[in-house]
Amino acid sequence: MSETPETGNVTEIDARRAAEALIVDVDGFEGPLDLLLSLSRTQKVDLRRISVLALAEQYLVFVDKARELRIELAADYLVMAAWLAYLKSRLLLPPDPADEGPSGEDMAAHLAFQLERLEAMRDAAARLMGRDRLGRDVFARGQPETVGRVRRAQFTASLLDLMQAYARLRTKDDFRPFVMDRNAILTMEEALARLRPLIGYAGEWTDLASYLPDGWTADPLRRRSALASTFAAALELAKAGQLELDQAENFAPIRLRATRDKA
Amino acid sequence: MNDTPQAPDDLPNDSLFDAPPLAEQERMVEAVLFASAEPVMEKELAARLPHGSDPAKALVLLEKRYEGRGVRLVRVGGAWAFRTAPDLSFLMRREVVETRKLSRAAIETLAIIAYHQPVTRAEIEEIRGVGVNRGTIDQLLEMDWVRLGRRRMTPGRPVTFVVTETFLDHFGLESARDLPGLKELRAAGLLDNRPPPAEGEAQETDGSEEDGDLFAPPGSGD
Amino acid sequence: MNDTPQAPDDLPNDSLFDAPPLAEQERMVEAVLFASAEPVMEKELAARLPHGSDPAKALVLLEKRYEGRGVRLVRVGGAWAFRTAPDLSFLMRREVVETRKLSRAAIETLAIIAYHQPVTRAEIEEIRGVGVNRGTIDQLLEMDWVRLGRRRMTPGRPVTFVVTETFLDHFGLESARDLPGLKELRAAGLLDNRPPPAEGEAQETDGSEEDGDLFAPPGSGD
Repeated sequence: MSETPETGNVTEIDARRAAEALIVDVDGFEGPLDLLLSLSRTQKVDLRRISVLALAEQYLVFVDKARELRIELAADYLVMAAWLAYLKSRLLLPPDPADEGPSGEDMAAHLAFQLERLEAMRDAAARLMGRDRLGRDVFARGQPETVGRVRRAQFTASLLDLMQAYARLRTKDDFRPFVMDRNAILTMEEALARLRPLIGYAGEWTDLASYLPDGWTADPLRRRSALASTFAAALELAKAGQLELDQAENFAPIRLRATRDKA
Repeated sequence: MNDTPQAPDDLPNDSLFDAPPLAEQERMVEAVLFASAEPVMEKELAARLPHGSDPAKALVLLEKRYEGRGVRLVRVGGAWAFRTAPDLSFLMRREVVETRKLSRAAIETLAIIAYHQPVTRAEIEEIRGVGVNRGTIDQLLEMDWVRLGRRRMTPGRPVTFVVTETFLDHFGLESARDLPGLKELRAAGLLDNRPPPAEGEAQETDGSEEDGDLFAPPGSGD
Repeated sequence: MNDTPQAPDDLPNDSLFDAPPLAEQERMVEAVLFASAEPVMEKELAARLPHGSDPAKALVLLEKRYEGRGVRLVRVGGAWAFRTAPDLSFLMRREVVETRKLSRAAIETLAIIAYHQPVTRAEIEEIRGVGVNRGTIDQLLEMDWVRLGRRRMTPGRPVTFVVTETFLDHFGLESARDLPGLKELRAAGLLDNRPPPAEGEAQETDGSEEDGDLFAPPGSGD
């Protein structure tokens, strides 16, 4: 289909004239395929019936003309020229049975396909750009109302987390006998635990010593530890604003009472 | 489908000097108000609509059309705009749920409540060895994982905490008694394999303290 | 007597767990879509409406309601948005957003991606017969008109490009299937990835299409 008699219709002179017109614009082409597509328009036929041979000739004339005018063509234009010269020879010479390669017709058909495809994409692009477009022909809400985001934290824990936490606490507990459970020591935690529920009743000034647990007053060692930790616990609670402390003079009994702001 | 050229007969612009029909003006006002970034003054509508249009009339129609809809035509100062119907304002809020791990303090407190319920705050503090932040318990209450139990009949009548059904649901437990005990925790490798020094003895000395059941294994609660 | 105007019995909100009536759902969808400049996914509508609502049904009603109005309900992929009617664009000169002019290369590249998606850079170059400038694709990515698709399972695992919902929204397409002329182009075989005719020995290098055959006129491989 590419070796149609139209080949001769495009005279050398016409082709040169066309090339000269195009050459001015060589930067305007998006590569050799684009140039070929432009050249093919001069044939004024459907791309499916185009004469690839004539097109190859036009292209070669274009390249010659460019050389004559000392215009430097990009390498890809020259690669295309070489390939088209090869294609031209394949189309003109009788097929060589020893040659394994594709026939000139196949090559020409593929080039025609590429041109047709490029043109189709170009038309599609034009149709696409010609659609009613957002922000030009069609408009979105000009005053969108913002969607407030309400953050809500959702806390999770797995059963494993829970058990590990408990295990951690109990492991700590297992070591207590070593460190803490000496008979003569009342820990501050213990004193605090004891004092906390009791202070609710301490409406009047009461001697700190009266808060010592039973069985901790006889033995001096135990008494000292109990007094120290209860005093420390009292300081802690005073710090927390739950009770007030008072001492009349040095070494006088330390007295405490509940803070009176709840009344 | 929408890129076909419009039927030229309908075009308002071939009747160059006649105002478009009122229904058409209403469409126009609708589109302009929709797309505008700010409320539009009536006189600006008049300037933008084809010559001879009467935006005031179109606005009346439009206002009626949107009556009771999800969007309403409202007057803002001397200008007009579309606004979401006030009763639907709740749709304009989107809740973003962030999932976070419970803090160590919270999970420990929760574990103590679960294993020792009913348990007072002082007891929790005793077991943890540190004070319990008010916020920590509040958080657990708010999550509906713990609730208040009966007051303890001891001086000060402190409140106790117990776990809730929601808690059991979340952890897939039928009851708090199903929580694995210490031995099982150890068998599961959750406790150090180190044999606990004099466990039985420690247990006994503990027992002599104020709240006997404090360190009782799960399920032995009072 | 009791002549207060409200009829509290009709209020839909005392049926807390029933979905609101369809007409009410329609209002809600209307409000949500009106409030947003971006298309809203159907599943997001479902998430924002009260539990049990069926936005799909409400959308059908709403689409009908806005037929022929100055504002229309349009579908963009899996999302929905209100847009002004295209025939009223002449009123909107004030709203026109000046967009960056796209180069011819960018426009063609965009069209090739839209019609051939998912498509690799090498395939785009093969179709255009010229190398694709890095900046061209970057620009399209930046405009959020194209995005990366899945990698092609061929040697070198090249990335592919596909068009986005923003692209569909911009060009008023419901889906990429609605691209103008798509069927005809496909029927004409112009969307086929037709390889150049086999070249015998030259063919071996063709497998790694990455570099040599950028312009890919058949046989220009090396």
